Amino acid sequence: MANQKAKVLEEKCKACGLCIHFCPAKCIAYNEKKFNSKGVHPALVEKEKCIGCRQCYLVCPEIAIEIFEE
Amino acid sequence: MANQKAKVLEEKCKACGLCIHFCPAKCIAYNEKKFNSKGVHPALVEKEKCIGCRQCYLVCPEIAIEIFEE
Amino acid sequence: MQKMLMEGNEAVAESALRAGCTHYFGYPITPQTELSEYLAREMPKRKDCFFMQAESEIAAINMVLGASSAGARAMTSSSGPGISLKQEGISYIAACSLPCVIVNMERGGPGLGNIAPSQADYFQAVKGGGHGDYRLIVLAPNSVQELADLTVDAFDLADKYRNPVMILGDGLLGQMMESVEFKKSSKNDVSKKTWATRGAKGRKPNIINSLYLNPVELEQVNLKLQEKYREIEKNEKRCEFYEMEDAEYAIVAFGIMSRIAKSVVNEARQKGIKAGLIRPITLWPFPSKKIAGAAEKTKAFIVTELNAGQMVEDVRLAVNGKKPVHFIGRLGGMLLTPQQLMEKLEEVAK
Amino acid sequence: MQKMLMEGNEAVAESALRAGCTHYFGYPITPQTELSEYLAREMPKRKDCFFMQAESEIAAINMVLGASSAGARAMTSSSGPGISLKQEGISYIAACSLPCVIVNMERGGPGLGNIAPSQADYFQAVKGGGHGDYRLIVLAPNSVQELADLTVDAFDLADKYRNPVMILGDGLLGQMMESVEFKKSSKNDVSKKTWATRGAKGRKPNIINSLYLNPVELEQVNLKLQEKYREIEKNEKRCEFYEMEDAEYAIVAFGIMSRIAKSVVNEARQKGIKAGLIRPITLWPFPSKKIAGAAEKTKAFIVTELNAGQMVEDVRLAVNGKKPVHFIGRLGGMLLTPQQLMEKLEEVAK
Amino acid sequence: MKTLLKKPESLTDAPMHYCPGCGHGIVHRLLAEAIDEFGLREKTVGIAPVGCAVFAYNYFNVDMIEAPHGRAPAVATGVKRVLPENFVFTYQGDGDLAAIGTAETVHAANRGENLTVIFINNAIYGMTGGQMAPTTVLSQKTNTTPYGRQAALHGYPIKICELLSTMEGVAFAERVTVSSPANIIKAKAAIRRAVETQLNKEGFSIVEVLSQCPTNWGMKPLDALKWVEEEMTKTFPLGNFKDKKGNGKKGGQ
Amino acid sequence: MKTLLKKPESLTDAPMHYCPGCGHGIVHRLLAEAIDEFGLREKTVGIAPVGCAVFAYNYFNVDMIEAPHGRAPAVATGVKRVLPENFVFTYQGDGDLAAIGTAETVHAANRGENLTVIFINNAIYGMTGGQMAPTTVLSQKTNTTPYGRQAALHGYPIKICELLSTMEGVAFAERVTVSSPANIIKAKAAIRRAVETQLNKEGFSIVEVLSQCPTNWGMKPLDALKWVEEEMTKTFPLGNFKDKKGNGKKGGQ
Amino acid sequence: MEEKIISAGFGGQGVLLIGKILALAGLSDGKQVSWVPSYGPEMRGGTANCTVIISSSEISSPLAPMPDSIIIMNKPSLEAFEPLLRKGGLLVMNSSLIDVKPKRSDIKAFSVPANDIAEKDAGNVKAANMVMLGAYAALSDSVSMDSVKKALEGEMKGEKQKFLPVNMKALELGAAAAKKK
Amino acid sequence: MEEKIISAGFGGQGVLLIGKILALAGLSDGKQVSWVPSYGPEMRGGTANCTVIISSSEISSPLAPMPDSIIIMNKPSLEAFEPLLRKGGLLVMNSSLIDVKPKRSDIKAFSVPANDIAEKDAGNVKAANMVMLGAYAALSDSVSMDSVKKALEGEMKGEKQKFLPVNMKALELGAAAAKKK
Ligand SMILES: Cc1ncc(C[n+]2csc(CCOP(=O)(O)OP(=O)(O)O)c2C)c(N)n1
Ligand SMILES: Cc1ncc(C[n+]2csc(CCOP(=O)(O)OP(=O)(O)O)c2C)c(N)n1
Ligand code: SF4
Ligand code: SF4
Ligand code: SF4
Ligand code: SF4
Ligand code: SF4
Ligand code: SF4
Ligand SMILES: [Mg+2]
Ligand SMILES: [Mg+2]
Repeated sequence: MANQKAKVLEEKCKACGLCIHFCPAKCIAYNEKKFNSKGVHPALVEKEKCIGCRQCYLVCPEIAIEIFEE
Repeated sequence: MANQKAKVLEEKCKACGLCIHFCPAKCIAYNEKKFNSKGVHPALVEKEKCIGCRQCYLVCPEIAIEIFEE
Repeated sequence: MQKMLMEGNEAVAESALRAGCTHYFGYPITPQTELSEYLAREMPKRKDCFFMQAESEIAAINMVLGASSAGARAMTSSSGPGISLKQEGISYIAACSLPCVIVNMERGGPGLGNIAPSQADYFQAVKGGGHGDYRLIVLAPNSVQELADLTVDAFDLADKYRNPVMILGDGLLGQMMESVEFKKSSKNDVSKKTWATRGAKGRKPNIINSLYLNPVELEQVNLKLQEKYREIEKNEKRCEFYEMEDAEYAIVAFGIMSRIAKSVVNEARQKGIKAGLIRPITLWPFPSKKIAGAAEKTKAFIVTELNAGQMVEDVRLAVNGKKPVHFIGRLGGMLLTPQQLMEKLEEVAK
Repeated sequence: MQKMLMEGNEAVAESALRAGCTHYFGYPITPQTELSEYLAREMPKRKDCFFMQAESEIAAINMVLGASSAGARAMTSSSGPGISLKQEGISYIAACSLPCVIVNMERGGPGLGNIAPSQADYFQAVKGGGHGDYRLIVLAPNSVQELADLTVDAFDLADKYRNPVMILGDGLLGQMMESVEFKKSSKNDVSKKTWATRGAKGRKPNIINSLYLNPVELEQVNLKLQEKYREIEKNEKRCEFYEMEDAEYAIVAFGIMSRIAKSVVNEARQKGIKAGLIRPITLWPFPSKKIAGAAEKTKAFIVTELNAGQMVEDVRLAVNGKKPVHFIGRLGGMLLTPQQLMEKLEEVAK
Repeated sequence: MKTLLKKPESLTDAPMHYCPGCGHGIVHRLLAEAIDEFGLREKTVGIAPVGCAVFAYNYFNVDMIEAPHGRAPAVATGVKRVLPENFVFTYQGDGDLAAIGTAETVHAANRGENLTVIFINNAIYGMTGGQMAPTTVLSQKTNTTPYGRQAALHGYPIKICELLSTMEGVAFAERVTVSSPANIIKAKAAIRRAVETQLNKEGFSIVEVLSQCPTNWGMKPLDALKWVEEEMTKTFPLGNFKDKKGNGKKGGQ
Repeated sequence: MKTLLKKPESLTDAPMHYCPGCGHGIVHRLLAEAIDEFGLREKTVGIAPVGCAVFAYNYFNVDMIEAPHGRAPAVATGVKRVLPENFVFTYQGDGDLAAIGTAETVHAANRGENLTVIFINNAIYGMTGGQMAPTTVLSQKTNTTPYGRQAALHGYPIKICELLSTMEGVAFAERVTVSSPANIIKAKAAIRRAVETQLNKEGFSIVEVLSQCPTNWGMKPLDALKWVEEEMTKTFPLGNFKDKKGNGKKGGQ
Repeated sequence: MEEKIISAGFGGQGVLLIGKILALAGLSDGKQVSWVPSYGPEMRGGTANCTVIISSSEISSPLAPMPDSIIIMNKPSLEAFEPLLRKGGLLVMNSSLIDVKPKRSDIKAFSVPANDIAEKDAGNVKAANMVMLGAYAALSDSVSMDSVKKALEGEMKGEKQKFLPVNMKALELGAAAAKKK
Repeated sequence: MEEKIISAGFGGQGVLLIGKILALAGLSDGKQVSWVPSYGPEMRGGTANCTVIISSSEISSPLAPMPDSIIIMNKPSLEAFEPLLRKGGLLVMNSSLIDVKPKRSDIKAFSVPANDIAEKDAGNVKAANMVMLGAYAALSDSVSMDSVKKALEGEMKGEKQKFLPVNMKALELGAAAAKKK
């Protein structure tokens, strides 16, 4: 799954932090530089570290995460 | 219980026949000679045969039976 | 078609089948139980028909909501306490613009009351016993034949306007037998129900809903409902005039009371009192204009109902002070006798 | 007593406690939930007080029936859909001549609607949403202070007439904060409730009942109720007249709408239009005579409500054609603005 | 001449309107006897249902309330929370308790309301003239199941004792019949135990009585008794389902 | 670049109104995925409750009906009896299903209505702002149990899977959570099995999801997940309670 | 022509059936008919009655506050309905269960021991209602006996057919008893 | 004197509390006050606003279709309420979350980077509402700052007391920011 990666649909993110907590690769964090239109700092995947394990997709209540193949 | 006997309050009886059926001494029957104001032949205890066992009291849905001591 | 002797409740049931009603949901209550018992016997014999005794009146009206959403012609029936329990569901059905037919064979109230005939649910039916601004089309037949005929109309009106229709009868009407001929029939045209939730195949999903958190939207929904109501008021008012041509005194009565009133009109005419009868057949929309028209010619109105005075308010609103409007009623399941009505008429005519 | 800033819902709750209400049964619904939450906090602190979140509105109203039968001052509250569900129970309570207080903080309807303020349950409250001929005493406060005051009156009236009393507010009134002073209080006098079912000690059993299978009996029960209603109509009508002395145009409004109407009256007076406000405080009994009296002096009436036109019927019945009665309303949780009402007034005054 | 057994004091003299052979009268007597025996007549509040027993308020010589159909447990809750020291019972039919009143029954039981419920299971709606009850047994014919109750269309007969005894708030649940003198004696014992449960503040107690409705079953009274014993008990096994005091054995056999 | 996993087709693009970290969104996705996987989107009719999930009709990309509070099973019954070949589900909260809707739930289950019920047990009334639910656990504080839920006053938390699985009409009942990726996978399997149960016309199927309500529990999302796992599951053990197909093991551990 | 009949007795005595058969007979005679029941509170053992109107023109009110004929099966019903009967009206009463005489003298009263006839002569006490109906039909012009018989046949079909002979016999015995007087 | 204020923003930003404290302050100033909330559909994240009226005489309508002042915490609220503000009225807006300028020129507009001030200077971004309130109180005559402080103290009692210092500081920082301009 090395070429599979997660990405966050920023506008959908509500910054609940679940993906961050469950990411085994510790490669998600809030994007402190940005407020989305919901007024929160959305989650951001550090693509390089991502192992495509889909844990974040599974837990995201907003379906704000997609898994794609490079 | 030989001196205990059952008696039917005729006006209350609806002639359902339960007491007749359950009387072990076979000493209750309808009084064919009489209609009560409900328009039925009420049950009648043949006092002599009655052994005062209270089965009829137990089953009578109208509480139309009393047990008394002579 | 041969004339049959039939009970009112059963005539409604038979007519519902002839109107293409395939789904009935109800909960037993006197004096309308025969309606469901008839359908319990007949529906299982027919393809696609489904009879269900629900666990409660509330479940029944909500099953109707579901079946109607799915495109069926659906019906429920009850009386007094049961109709009260359905009020939330009725408000929802009206808000969702769903068609359905609800039968209320009124009994004596309030509370558990009794099972004798009454007309004390007029307000509930006509002004809306549930919450919010909505209207039922309310039909008030006065014979077994008319029960049969109006039942077919009820299903057609419901579908035409996507609105719940109530047949407001009473215990006497429901349980009396008269001869009846089933002349009318109708059928459900599911293909026209493009709004029905039957699976979003090849189209966008349909949503049946009454929640509009934004007041601007909810007001629009309400305004559309009000527009529909104006339309119904324009098209669907029904009213019978009997001996009204030269009437000086108009008796206004609906349902079973109109039968008694008619006999009094006949008797009064024999006595030389020029009485007539106005019989609203649709209680909502109420035939206000026809009554207002009659107010120009008559001297007075006598409204008679089996309640403490309910339709009389609508008559007063129609007459609007032009002529005196008198009332005579009986309560709690008592019937007004022709004598009592005659006395009232004579008193007014004096 | 110090003035406090308090929400309407909480003011009702606090006042209920001060009126000796010991038993509350309710089911959450916006916009009245704060009322129960207040009591959920306060009641457990007090001896003999009992708060229960029931499993449903139906259970709640029937628990009220039970608690009231047992002699307590009991209360429930809800809104829209929940009040519709209570209609059977309300009809029973009225039929059994039991006292109790029911609060309806109206929301937008019909159906699920929304949680915005509305007055579209007027008919339901006043004409009887349940089955049969019964009446609730319906109080319509227009400020947090009056909510507090009328809550105490509600309990007293309920006991005095052994009749359910409804406080008809709306979401805005329930959720707004204003300053309030708790001046009134009252208490339950169980010893006077000789009809209560508290165990037949040294007396014949008491029976709380609404079943009278014999129509002759049920009619008697109904006639007694009607007699009581006449009595209430005689004694308990309440109405506020504002600037009506020389008014040419009377705005009629209740509850929150009367606040908006008052500001329009003030504005109109500044513009030279002689407007006044008639505010029914009791919606039933309706202050018909006072309105009829006003009809002698004014040129026209403008009824304004947050619904499609409900109280306007009672105003028309009172005015009885003597003067024109106009209506302006908003639907679905929208508020009528002072501007809109002003325009209507100017149009009528033209 | 001394009368040893007669109408208990907790019943009035009013003639009962029940049909000949109906079980309601027997159960009325048993409950009234229990109330007498515990000396509770003057502190009892009873709740009558809507159903054939609607007139129970005329027959029990205690304070009575006639509740809306199915709502007796809610009404009783209201009473009991005002008068926790009184003895409060409801008397309900199967339509009342297990159809329209399901929510009120389940939640009163779940709250462990300290009430005693006498539940008359006659597998039919008696008062309205013989429609299907939630307890109508499979293939039983009623006016609304004229071709017999079928599981797929009408669901299964609801077993109230089994259902409720899973709930923690329920302290006592037993199913009995009044189909013979011997069973009547057992029924009486269960009713006594239910009363006691309330007096001990143990929680919700219910006695389910399989009771004959000769009229709507279209049977003679004796045939109806036989049907209770031979047919009904197959679906509704007799026995104690719960007794928090510990002396309850598993019901069913 | 190929997208492998994204919003299932049976969900719309509408942004969801749920609070950050709320379980509703996860369960929506799982159900929508199952509908997609079985190819049911165009023959599905869903029933939304009154509760936080009231707007489900905006999120599921299928025909939807918004039912009155608690009445979804009755509405669904109406739909299903008209359209027996369609896939019909209800999606309900604990107040909706286990308080006001108790009678409709119990009777739809008892009839074995061939429906699938997704039951969100979050131990609270979410939408109305945090009042006690029938599933609120003992000593849990809510706005209407500010001093904690007490059995004697407020009754016991109702265990819906345990209660319903006693009924013959129920074909499938399982309790799951969405508190971790592993549990979410299990939840998905249960939902798939419930859908299958309906497709096989086996009867009533229910999946009870213990779901977090961070807002009304007054917790951060992660603390809420922890509370589900550490506290809620004590009262509501996870597991399968019934599977008529026979591969169901007793729930609880 | 318009005939208003009330049939009254205990619930279970079959007074509603008397009325229904009258209505059916009227219908087959080509008349307008209406039938209105009234039940007492009890499922069994209470009182019950029905009002039948048979008319050659439209029936306005289906009620009969002042009936032309009354068919009375028990004592409480006699007390209830005798006062209502119109002057000159017909009373047919079941003397097996009524041990008093009618009070009024301005009516045509006729007694038939219906229970006795049914039990002893027809063979089933339950057919007492048909004895009463037979007597009424013989005494009144409102319906033809043929139509009554046809209506009875129509009612006793299928499962009930086995009761037809007894009921037919009862009908005839009632008519015969009426003609005797 | 009558001042009508609308405070608006996301749910969760504490806009209702701004209003409540204003009302309490008005009350302790001996004024008549009213406070009317309006919630959006969401429990969190939706929009919310409230209307406060502070008046020296009886308040007729508690609504403010044309407010004297608006306190605006986010962009959607600016769009919703700017057009309603009366000519010459006061707009206080949170420039941390609003990246546009007011459109109208016939009003007194004042920007305060409330989130930034709260987060960086007061120590908690959640106190942004008190920054806004402080600014408003400094700019308007409708309430005295003393009363606002007293009201805030009254609100933050018991469990909430721990938040008082941060909020008090935010209030003062807001006032200071307002006075700077
Ligand atoms: C709300 C409401 N629905 C329906 C009825 C009609 N109703 C009266 S009794 C009854 C059923 C009685 O059956 P059950 O509870 O089994 O008692 P039983 O007569 O068999 O003893 C019904 C449905 C009613 N009175 N109120
Ligand atoms: C008849 C009726 N009663 C009450 C309400 C108010 N209400 C809306 S949602 C809700 C409870 C929701 O709780 P739950 O079902 O647990 O769903 P959640 O929000 O927790 O997902 C209530 C009581 C209503 N809309 N209708
Ligand atoms: S796919 Fe796995 S590794 Fe990549 S961001 Fe998601 S949880 Fe982390
Ligand atoms: S789980 Fe979803 S909503 Fe939550 S922080 Fe991650 S991407 Fe955002
Ligand atoms: S007491 Fe016993 S023996 Fe005597 S009559 Fe009764 S049942 Fe028969
Ligand atoms: S059991 Fe009672 S009612 Fe039945 S026949 Fe015997 S005495 Fe009469
Ligand atoms: S109908 Fe049945 S339950 Fe009712 S009284 Fe008669 S026998 Fe008893
Ligand atoms: S209130 Fe609770 S259940 Fe509702 S959306 Fe928010 S977190 Fe979810
Ligand atoms: Mg029953
Ligand atoms: Mg919940």
